[in-house]
Amino acid sequence: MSEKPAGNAGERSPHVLEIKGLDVTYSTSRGDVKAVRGLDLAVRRGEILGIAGESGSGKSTLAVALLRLLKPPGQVTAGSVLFHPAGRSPVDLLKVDGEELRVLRWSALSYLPQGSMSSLNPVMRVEDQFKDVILEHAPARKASLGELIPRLLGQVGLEPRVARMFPHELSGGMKQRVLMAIAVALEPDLVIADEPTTALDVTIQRVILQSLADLRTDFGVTLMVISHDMGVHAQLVDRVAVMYEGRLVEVGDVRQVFKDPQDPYTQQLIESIPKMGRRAS
Amino acid sequence: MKSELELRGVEQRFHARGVAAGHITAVDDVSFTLAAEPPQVVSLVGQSGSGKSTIARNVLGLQKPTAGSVLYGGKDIFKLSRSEYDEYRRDVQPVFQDPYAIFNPFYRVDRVLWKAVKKFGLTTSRSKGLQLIEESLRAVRLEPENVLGRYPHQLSGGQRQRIMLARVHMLRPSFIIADEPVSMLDAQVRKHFLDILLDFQREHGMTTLFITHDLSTVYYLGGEVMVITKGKIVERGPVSTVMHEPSHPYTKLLLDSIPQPDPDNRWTNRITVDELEDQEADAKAAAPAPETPII
Amino acid sequence: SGGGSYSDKPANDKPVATKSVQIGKANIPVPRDQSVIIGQVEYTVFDSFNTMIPNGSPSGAGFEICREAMFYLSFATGELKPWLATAYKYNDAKTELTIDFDPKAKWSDGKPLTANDFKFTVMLLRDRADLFGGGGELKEFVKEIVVPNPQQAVIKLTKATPRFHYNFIAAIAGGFDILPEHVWKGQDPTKFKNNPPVRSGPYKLKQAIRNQKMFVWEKNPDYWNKDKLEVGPQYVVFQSTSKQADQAALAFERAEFDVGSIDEQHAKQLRNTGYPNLQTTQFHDPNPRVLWMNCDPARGVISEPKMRWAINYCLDREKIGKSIWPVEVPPAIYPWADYPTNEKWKNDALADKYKFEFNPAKATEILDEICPKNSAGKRMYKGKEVNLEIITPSPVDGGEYAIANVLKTDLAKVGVPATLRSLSGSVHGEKFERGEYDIDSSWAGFAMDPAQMYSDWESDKAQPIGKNAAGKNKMRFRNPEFDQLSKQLAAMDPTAPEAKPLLDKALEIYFQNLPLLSVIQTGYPSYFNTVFWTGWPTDDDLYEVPLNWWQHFIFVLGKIKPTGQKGPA
Amino acid sequence: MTAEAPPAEVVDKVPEPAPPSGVRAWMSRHPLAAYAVRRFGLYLVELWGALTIAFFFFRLMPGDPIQTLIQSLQQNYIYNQQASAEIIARYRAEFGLDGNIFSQYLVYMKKLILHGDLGPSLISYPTPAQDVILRSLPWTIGLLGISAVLAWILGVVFGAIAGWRRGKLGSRIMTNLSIALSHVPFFFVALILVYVFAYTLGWLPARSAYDSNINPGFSLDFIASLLKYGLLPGLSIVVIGTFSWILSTRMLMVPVLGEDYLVYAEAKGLKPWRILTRYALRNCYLPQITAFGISLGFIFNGNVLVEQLFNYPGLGTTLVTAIQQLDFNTIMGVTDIAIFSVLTAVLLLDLLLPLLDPRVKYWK
Amino acid sequence: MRILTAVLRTIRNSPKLAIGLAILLVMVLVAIFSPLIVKGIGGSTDPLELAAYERWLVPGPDHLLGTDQFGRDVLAMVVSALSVSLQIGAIAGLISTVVGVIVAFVAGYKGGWIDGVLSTFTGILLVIPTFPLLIALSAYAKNVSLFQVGVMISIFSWPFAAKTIRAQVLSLRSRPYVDLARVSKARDLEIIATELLPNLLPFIGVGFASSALGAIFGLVGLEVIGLGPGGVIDLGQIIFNAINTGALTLGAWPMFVVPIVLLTLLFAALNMVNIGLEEVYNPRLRGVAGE
Ligand SMILES: Nc1ncnc2c1ncn2[C@@H]1O[C@H](COP(=O)(O)OP(=O)(O)OP(=O)(O)O)[C@@H](O)[C@H]1O
Ligand SMILES: Nc1ncnc2c1ncn2[C@@H]1O[C@H](COP(=O)(O)OP(=O)(O)OP(=O)(O)O)[C@@H](O)[C@H]1O
Ligand SMILES: [Mg+2]
Ligand SMILES: [Mg+2]
Repeated sequence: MSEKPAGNAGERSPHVLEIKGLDVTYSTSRGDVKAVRGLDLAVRRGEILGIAGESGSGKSTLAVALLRLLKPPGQVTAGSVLFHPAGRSPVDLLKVDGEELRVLRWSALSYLPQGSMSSLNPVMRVEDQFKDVILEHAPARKASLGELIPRLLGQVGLEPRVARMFPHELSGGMKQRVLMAIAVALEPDLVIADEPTTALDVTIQRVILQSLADLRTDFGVTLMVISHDMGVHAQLVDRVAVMYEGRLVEVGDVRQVFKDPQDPYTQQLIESIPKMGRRAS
Repeated sequence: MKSELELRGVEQRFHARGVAAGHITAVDDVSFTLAAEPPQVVSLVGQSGSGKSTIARNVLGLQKPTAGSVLYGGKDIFKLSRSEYDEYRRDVQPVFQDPYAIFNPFYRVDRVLWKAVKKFGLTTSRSKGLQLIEESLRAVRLEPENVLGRYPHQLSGGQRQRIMLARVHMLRPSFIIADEPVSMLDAQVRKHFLDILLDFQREHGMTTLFITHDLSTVYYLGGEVMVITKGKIVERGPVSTVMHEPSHPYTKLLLDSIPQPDPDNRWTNRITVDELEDQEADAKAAAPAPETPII
Repeated sequence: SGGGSYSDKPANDKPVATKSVQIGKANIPVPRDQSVIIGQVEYTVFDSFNTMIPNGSPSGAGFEICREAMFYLSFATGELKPWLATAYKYNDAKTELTIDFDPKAKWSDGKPLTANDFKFTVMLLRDRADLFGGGGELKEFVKEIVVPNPQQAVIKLTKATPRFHYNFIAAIAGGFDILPEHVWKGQDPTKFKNNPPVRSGPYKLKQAIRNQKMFVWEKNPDYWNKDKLEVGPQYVVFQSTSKQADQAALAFERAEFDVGSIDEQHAKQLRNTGYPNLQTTQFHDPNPRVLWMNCDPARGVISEPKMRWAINYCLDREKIGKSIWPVEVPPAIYPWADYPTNEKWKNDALADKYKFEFNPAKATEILDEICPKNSAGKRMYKGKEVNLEIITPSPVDGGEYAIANVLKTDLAKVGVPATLRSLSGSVHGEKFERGEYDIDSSWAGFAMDPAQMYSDWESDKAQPIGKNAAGKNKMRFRNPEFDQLSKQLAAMDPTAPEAKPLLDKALEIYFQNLPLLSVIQTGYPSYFNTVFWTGWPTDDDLYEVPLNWWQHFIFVLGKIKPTGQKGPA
Repeated sequence: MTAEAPPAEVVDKVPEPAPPSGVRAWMSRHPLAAYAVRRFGLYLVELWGALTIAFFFFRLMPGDPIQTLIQSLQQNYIYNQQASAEIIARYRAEFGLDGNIFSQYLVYMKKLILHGDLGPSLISYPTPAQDVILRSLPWTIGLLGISAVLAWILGVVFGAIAGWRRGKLGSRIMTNLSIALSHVPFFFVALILVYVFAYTLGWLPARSAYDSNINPGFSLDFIASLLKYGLLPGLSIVVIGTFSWILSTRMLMVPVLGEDYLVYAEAKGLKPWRILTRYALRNCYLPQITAFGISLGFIFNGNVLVEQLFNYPGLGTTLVTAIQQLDFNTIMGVTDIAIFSVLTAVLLLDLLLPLLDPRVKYWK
Repeated sequence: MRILTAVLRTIRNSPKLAIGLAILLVMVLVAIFSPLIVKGIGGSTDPLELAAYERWLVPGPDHLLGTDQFGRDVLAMVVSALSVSLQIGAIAGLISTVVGVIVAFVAGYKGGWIDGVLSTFTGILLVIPTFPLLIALSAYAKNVSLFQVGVMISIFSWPFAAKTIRAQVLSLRSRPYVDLARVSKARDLEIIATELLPNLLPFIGVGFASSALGAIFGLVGLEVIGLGPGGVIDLGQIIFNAINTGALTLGAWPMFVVPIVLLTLLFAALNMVNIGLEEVYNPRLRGVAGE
């Protein structure tokens, strides 16, 4: 694995996240399912890392495990996840708990869920959903909220009036963009996005992908994008990690993975991508 | 003698208070024919809310259109005799969009397959049935022992969708109405699935109405394509023609939005979809309210 | 068996130490030591004292100590006390009744009470059948009333009767209520509330508090008859007791009530645990509990006198009196209460001849004769299966229900199945009046003498099943000989010696036919608390009827003395 | 696809639909007003239906209230005469019991709607039933209303906590306690409370509504006395009521906990209390508001017994007395009032709900 | 057999359900065998007969719970009363659930004006306070049979079941698996029975339990003011007797405590079954099951 620093100078570690030997198991009545097995992965500061892999390969499980949102019967059975937030001492994400974890969340580690109907609180206005997270973690910004929220919305191509709306008044794409804006509101070190575009139309998917790329440019966040769509990876990410049956089979630069896959499974994956004869327009 | 499925001037309106007209037209004067001979794949593409699923429901006889008719073998499917109806049901089968809701959470996933076996009399013996099921599961690259006996929530979306494919594989109808069957699948399974569909066409002579918003899939399948927006079919023709020389601006936009699986061929220009957003938001506003019934 | 009953004395048989009474704070607006507090039923009306419309003057709210009767007949002593009136007299033809009034009598507002008030009241009721208490006998008998002077009224009767004065004697609760003419004249008697009431009694209404369910009566300082009656308590408070027996009993124990508000079981417990201030006085209800037997042939086997005797043999009066009725009471043989005044109607020789006993064997014998069992073991009468329908107006597990329940169980043992239904109000009333029952477990009607009762049982008053009996002969008893006797007795003074043989004859016919079965004398003990007041009537010195909802209670209030106990701060 | 279809074809644009007119147009322009009108119409239909059903229910029952009345009076030894035909006819007319049932119905409804007149009461003749009811209503509202509201608030808050902290010891105790106690009859608790606080400890009075030494009025003494006398009955309702609200709130809460937005809120690192109140509770308390509206009707049910036990001069006691004497006008009146208040409460809630919950679309 | 294992598995998955069912089972067994138990208690005498024994005996070896004001054995009373209460609950629960479910399915599945009429009617019945009506009914017909009381109570309790279930039917009928069943040639009734009904089981269970509880409680309420049906002893009547006779201050606690404890247990058991069912059948809850 390449260890070339990609983040800003002055950070202690070139990596935002170092996952070592992560095992996640779901215990079911029919025995345990190992959804993630012995996974080692380092996320570089400032990069967009794609996680690819077929359905059921454990991508979502990895995401929720990293976010510490894993619910029973899922359980992390082994491994460590070293997280290096900027300006703070590194922590093992799997060990922190309670208040410590809560403080870490969003200001350092945020989450971009699938843009489904249900991630926004249906009874709160969009602006309130911004406010509560900002005030929670950065109360000092209270005064500037009035301009901060429109600015964040503008960043993802939404009008300020969206702030006054309720989630059910928004389309899927708009919701997804609101989620994106919320995700970067506190300029976290790392944003984990689980299938950020899966539920959306192609046209909107493209817009969202553009905005995601913008986020990195504008906020310098590190992004971990989970998707089963190789097209998304090809268009968006710097590096791809390919998962298969809970294992990481290949990590590499996006070009290298697409042009010269090393692992036989990756090769198969690339081959099976439906190709269009040509690009329209 | 195999029959034809024909839509003639189908229009589907839904009541919707809160929009000026009092209703929305989800499907607007749609006509097309699906022929069983020769077997073909016809794709229907369009963005979310354009009326694709509604057409599928019309064709499947789940929803009676407000105007126009769906004809099977020249007869209105809502006026079939008992035996004609049986034949129609046997011949026209769906693969639905949402692999989560397609399973009754109360039952194991096996039931869907067994039900098909029993309802359509595929075989009477239990062991034969099981054999059939396992065969079909393998055909969609599922290990029978991994899925049989499980409850839907214990399977991933992809696994569930593939079970639905296995069902169709088992039934081998003349027409498959596939409503976004691959949107939840990863590329590999998707390709495999599409291959199966093409196989079905070739080997079992099945005609597929393939509904999707994904043009690359359409391209892969080939055959004919219809582009739908706002309930109207705006463009139709052989895939190669439509893809290479799109004439409707909407088709162009669609084509331009596909993420190419080639890192060297990244988008350079930006698109804006504000007008789309508006459209979509309108459609949303018109849709029935979420299930929070007033008591 | 077991460790005895909850209310028993402590087991070690030592005499129980006298408990000290913990005096509670009664919730009343007048000084405790000057008040008698009486626990009573639930009141609903607090502002109407017009007894001629529904629910005016709820019974038991104390109106009885505010108004007075013309004559008081005490069943406790047998004494007839002239009060507002001083004497009554019939002419020889019994077509004229002359009543003299006490010249001292006056209303609580100071106006004199005269024969004119009496006339006013009688005429009002005679002419207004739509008023409660109106019509009826007054309409039947009163031709006119002449008032020769303010102290005398002469009632001219339409036909001869030796019993018309019964109407003006307070014998049991209720009774004739003379209205002050100057207050009522010109009022609409169906609307007028007469609140506060103007009457002649020793107490006046001070306050009626709806939210406390309470009536506070205050001594009338200008009472007209202080010479004969000087009541002790300055205030008498009638209050609804708690629906919870626990709470009610506790209130009594804490002397928050002087009268009532406790049941026998708790009283027994108090007695046995050494409570020093409980005075229990037995007094029997004027109505024994009875079973009305339907004598109409259309009802089948129950119309057979033998069947009624068989039922009589199945009636375990001892057990009912001992274990079913809340207090221990004697069995009843005659259909009237065992008051001293009723002694003269008895005939023990007859009672012995027709001996009432619990004897299922005899019952079986009779039953096998009149309704033998068929092959399936069912008793058949005239081709129909025997099944008796018992009804009662009492609630489930109420006294009369329980009596019927005991009978039902014992009947079942001799092969007579029965259904028992507790029916309320009008449903019971309708069934009962229309004769749609076999046995009705309730109470006998009150009569001053047996002949008065018998006149209701005459054949011509027996309606066919399904037709309303209008209160007469509800058991459809038909006996020509009995009718004859009853008619003769109706015109006769029942106490006259020539009436006795007729009465005995009628009684024998009653015994032979048993149109109603007396079950038990109805014991309603009165409970008095002696913390604040003493001198209550006792079993040994039953100087007056102890029931507080009878008009006679003013005489009790005239006898009791304060103990000097002060109420809690 | 048909063979003759041209290779590519652009379908013409559809003409705009003609602008709608009339009522429908007005309704679509003022959806909220239209909803309110429709909802109010439904309210009227329901009100009429419920009142009608109640009327016929009572009238079609066997038995004759006038006979009943006379019988009950006779049992009290007040009258030693039979009721004359004149009496029966007179009261039959007065109580609206003459004529056939449909004309009775029309008369009843007319009086009810035009004059709010429920006819004379029997338990307190000749006071009209509405006066009898109105006299006891304040007590019931004061005692039962306040206790019910209190129970609701406590129940929803604790229920939310119990759901939220599923699995934690405290919440399990609370949940299991609620499961066990939520259906314990009120009067049981009432009796226990009376036994302990009134009998054994003697701290609180166990009957009546205030000290009769104090004249009712707006004085400090009186209010203190009201509170003192209302504490035990109130408490017995609050205790049990709270438990059942806890249980139902928890039931509503638990599915909400599985919602994505809660996971999202957790990922946001919000304080648990905030997630509980702003995310979880806000999404599940609305049904409880509606449920509360409906439960108001049950104040007339179970809580009747509490008033009974405490001799509280409220509607419940009035109702039971009325029932024991088969006072139809009053019973029907109480029923009518219950119907009216529940329907009105639900109507108001329905009109308010869209304001409280943006998801509730008023035009649905 | 497969059903049995499924049931067993379900029970294993939810201790609440298991405990609730166990309590219910014991109660039902006691109820079923109550005539035998009563007989066993009384020996040669019928312990429920009036004046069978002395009144108000304290609990002792002969009368484990003492006797009541009529000299009946309280234990025997409680046992047979439990059976009566369960019966009334079962009758009313069954009737109102069946009616409620049918109305809900017709309204919810058919929709349109049928739904409108049925829902409005249900809504109307829902707001009529039942207690006055029940009291009035029973005041007139005190001696109606148990079954009639059950019917009476269910007249007013089915709307609750109908309402909740209708809402569920509405949300379920548009589920894709319903569509799938339809294209698999399932008839309406079959869909209702096999696709909708099982998913509604928890709701139906809740509906049944609450109607049953409502009926039992309603009857107790009637008894507490002395208006219960005659001829039978139910738990409420024992409580009524206890209140009416002031058993608490007499010290006759069994008359009071035992029926209340039984009722509470019964309520708790039914509740636990409900919650258990909910947990087992609601996949969402399964996913986050943290207890
Ligand atoms: N709650 C659960 N209980 C049991 N097994 C589970 C659970 N959730 C996930 N799994 C299993 O864990 C494995 C990984 O699932 P995961 O959801 O992480 O896959 P994924 O890569 O996100 O798939 P997809 O692309 O379909 O979302 C799968 O085999 C799945 O069956
Ligand atoms: N039962 C219904 N009642 C009212 N409106 C409906 C109903 N079903 C669909 N619609 C509306 O009809 C329009 C077309 O819906 P449809 O589901 O056919 O779109 P689609 O093309 O399948 O979209 P997607 O790609 O999101 O599945 C939408 O605006 C939708 O809101
Ligand atoms: Mg996933
Ligand atoms: Mg669709």
